[in-house]
Amino acid sequence: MNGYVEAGYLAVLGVLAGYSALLLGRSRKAKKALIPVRVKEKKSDPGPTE
Amino acid sequence: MQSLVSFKNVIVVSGNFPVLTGLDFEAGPGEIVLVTGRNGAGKTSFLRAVAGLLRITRGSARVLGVDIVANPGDARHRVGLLGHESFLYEDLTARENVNFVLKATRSDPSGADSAMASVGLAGRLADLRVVKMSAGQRKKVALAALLARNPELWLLDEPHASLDSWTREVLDSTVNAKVAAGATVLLVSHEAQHGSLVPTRVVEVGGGKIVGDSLLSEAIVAEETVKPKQESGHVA
Amino acid sequence: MESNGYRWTRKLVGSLSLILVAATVVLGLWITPPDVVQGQLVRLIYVHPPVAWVAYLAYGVTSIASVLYLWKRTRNIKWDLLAASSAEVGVVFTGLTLVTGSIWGKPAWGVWWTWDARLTTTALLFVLYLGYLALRSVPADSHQRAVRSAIAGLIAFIDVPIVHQSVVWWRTLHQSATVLNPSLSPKIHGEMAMTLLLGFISFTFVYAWMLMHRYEIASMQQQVLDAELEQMIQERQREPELEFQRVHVKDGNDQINQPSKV
Amino acid sequence: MWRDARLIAAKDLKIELRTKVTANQILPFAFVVLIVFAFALDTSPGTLQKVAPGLFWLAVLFSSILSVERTVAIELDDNAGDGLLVYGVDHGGIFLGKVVAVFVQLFLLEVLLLLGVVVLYGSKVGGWPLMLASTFFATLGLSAAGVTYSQLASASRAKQTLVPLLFVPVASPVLLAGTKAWQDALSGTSSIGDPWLRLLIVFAVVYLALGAIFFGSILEG
Repeated sequence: MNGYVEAGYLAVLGVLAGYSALLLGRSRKAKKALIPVRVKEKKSDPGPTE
Repeated sequence: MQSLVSFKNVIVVSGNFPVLTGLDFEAGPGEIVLVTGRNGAGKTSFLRAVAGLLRITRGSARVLGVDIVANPGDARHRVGLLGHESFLYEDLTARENVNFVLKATRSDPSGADSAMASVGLAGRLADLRVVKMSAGQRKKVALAALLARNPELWLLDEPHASLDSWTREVLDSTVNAKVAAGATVLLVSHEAQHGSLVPTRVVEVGGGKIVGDSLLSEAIVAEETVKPKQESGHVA
Repeated sequence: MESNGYRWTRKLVGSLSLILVAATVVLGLWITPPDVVQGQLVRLIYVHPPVAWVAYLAYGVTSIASVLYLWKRTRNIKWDLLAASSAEVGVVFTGLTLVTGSIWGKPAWGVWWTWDARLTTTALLFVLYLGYLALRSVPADSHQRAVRSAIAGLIAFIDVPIVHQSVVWWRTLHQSATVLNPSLSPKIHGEMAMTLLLGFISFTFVYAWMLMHRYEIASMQQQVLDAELEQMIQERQREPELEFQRVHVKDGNDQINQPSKV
Repeated sequence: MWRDARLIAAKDLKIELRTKVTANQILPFAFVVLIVFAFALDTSPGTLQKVAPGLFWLAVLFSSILSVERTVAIELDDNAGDGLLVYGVDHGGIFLGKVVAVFVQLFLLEVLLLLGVVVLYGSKVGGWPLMLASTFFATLGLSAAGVTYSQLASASRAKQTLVPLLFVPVASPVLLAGTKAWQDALSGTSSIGDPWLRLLIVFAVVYLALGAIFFGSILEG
């Protein structure tokens, strides 16, 4: 094609993929931070098996 | 007894820190309540919450019959707070500040001169800009504004700090007269002597809630025994 | 934590958007024919307008959520989290709108940037919402921040038509059409129109997935904050007790007793 | 509300008369901006005259940032803003009073700045009705939006940097419309029916309304 089209698609897909990856990473971090909270809330429960 | 201040399980979170953590408090007309407690216990926050300057996060709170959780602004103008900050404009003179307060509260503007004279702000001092004043003089200006406003509920946070003994006496006798007429006073003080302002009741604040509450005769006994009363001695 | 149904929906939306975007790319880059006037360049139409649409959609969602937070009857911290999440995704898409517009503009107009009304409005929009996110990122009381950012979000959105109108007039009232400004909208039909529609749908799905994910993160962070606050309240309630013990263990130690913030 | 607005405006203006922050700091700053613009551009008379309206409004925009930050700062000393809440001053009244005080200061600044433009850039002034009307509404709009945003950012420690970022994009239509209205006035192509004037009026009305509605929530939040 002409270079511009590829660049446009690459920019869109690249940025969206990058942002998605960022979201997944932040999600993992947030989940980790939430674990102690959960454990506390479910003190009466048997809790995680690990 | 009619309640002028009624706090039930009040939690106040300010700047993501819980300053009050479930505070219960009742006060009726004619009471002078001495609020004691260590630094950071929540005494000033308690007074600011009563004044309607801190948002009540949880619990119920009524001041002068107004639900200040729903309508925080509706009781404020009837409450007088004399605290660490004096709400003064530094570039206005003492007289201008007092006049501004009277206009803002829609009070009788004629009271300004007598209120200022009663705390010794007369002549040249009355026309001095606040920025040039000492801490004690600033407090006098704030006090004059308060006297002229004539609130129904007085919240005095370390009122005697940096005031000379003569002005202390003016403050005390004025407040005593208001109390006799049915006003209520919450007084935070670290000093053992409160001048002629004689508390009828002592509450101790600790960890953002009331941990001790006793009428004066009991309070003297309580002060001698160091033990803070935990969840007991509650006169609600 | 959001329910299992929520997470399941999010995963479904995520998978769908992957498939849809892949289809859009394949159709847009290889299947559809080049345009008579614009040639290969027309292929950018399958991404640029949809991305711009999502940006506006995102800010619309932010504004609605802001109103719902400001209105006392519907006030809930969730609206604040939703507004923030949507604004962040919106900024990403606005950035993409600017980049793709610029990439399209270079071969079409011969320059990377032209003071076209839409492009200029979008650039201002980008800055407006960067400001909104900056206001949010300042540490503050969560209720106070929610109220203030809701107002900022709403005012920014109301400002958009005024900004747009002024820029449109700026470009049209006083300058004759000497500016190189051929329309970016070629005549489209048939499979091109279908692909464009697909583009709109697929990027909307991408937005939905990102919003759900971002919201879930915000929600989890809020739960941690809430739990920390509960713990701080409990710790503070125990202060007098601890104080009492300390006084009896070591008399006369009179330091300020503030609990450490977790 | 009007009574409270008058009270606040009078108080703010009295403080300005005492401290002369606008007169001694903001006004000279605006003149410096005019001068450095000439450095940045070509000083040949044609160029400067052509861009004079734009430079004028840019200088006003920069000055208005300082002005609205100042009006909020007045209430932060000694927590005077809390005092206003304690006294039960109407929220809308506080907003309007602040807007009026900022408006008066900015308007006087603009008059002096216009003299500066005439002297420094050799601009010829004309088309008074449109010029006056557009200046009035542009200044009103800047004051209303500026006071709102300045108060929005007031609780944060980063306020000095946050206000320009929030306020300038929002105020960009005023910059544009003010410039164009002045160009029309100077060239005599349009008078009071100028579309740019209409835009300035819309902007001023919208931001006065938004500020009056939301200022209370900003103060109480």
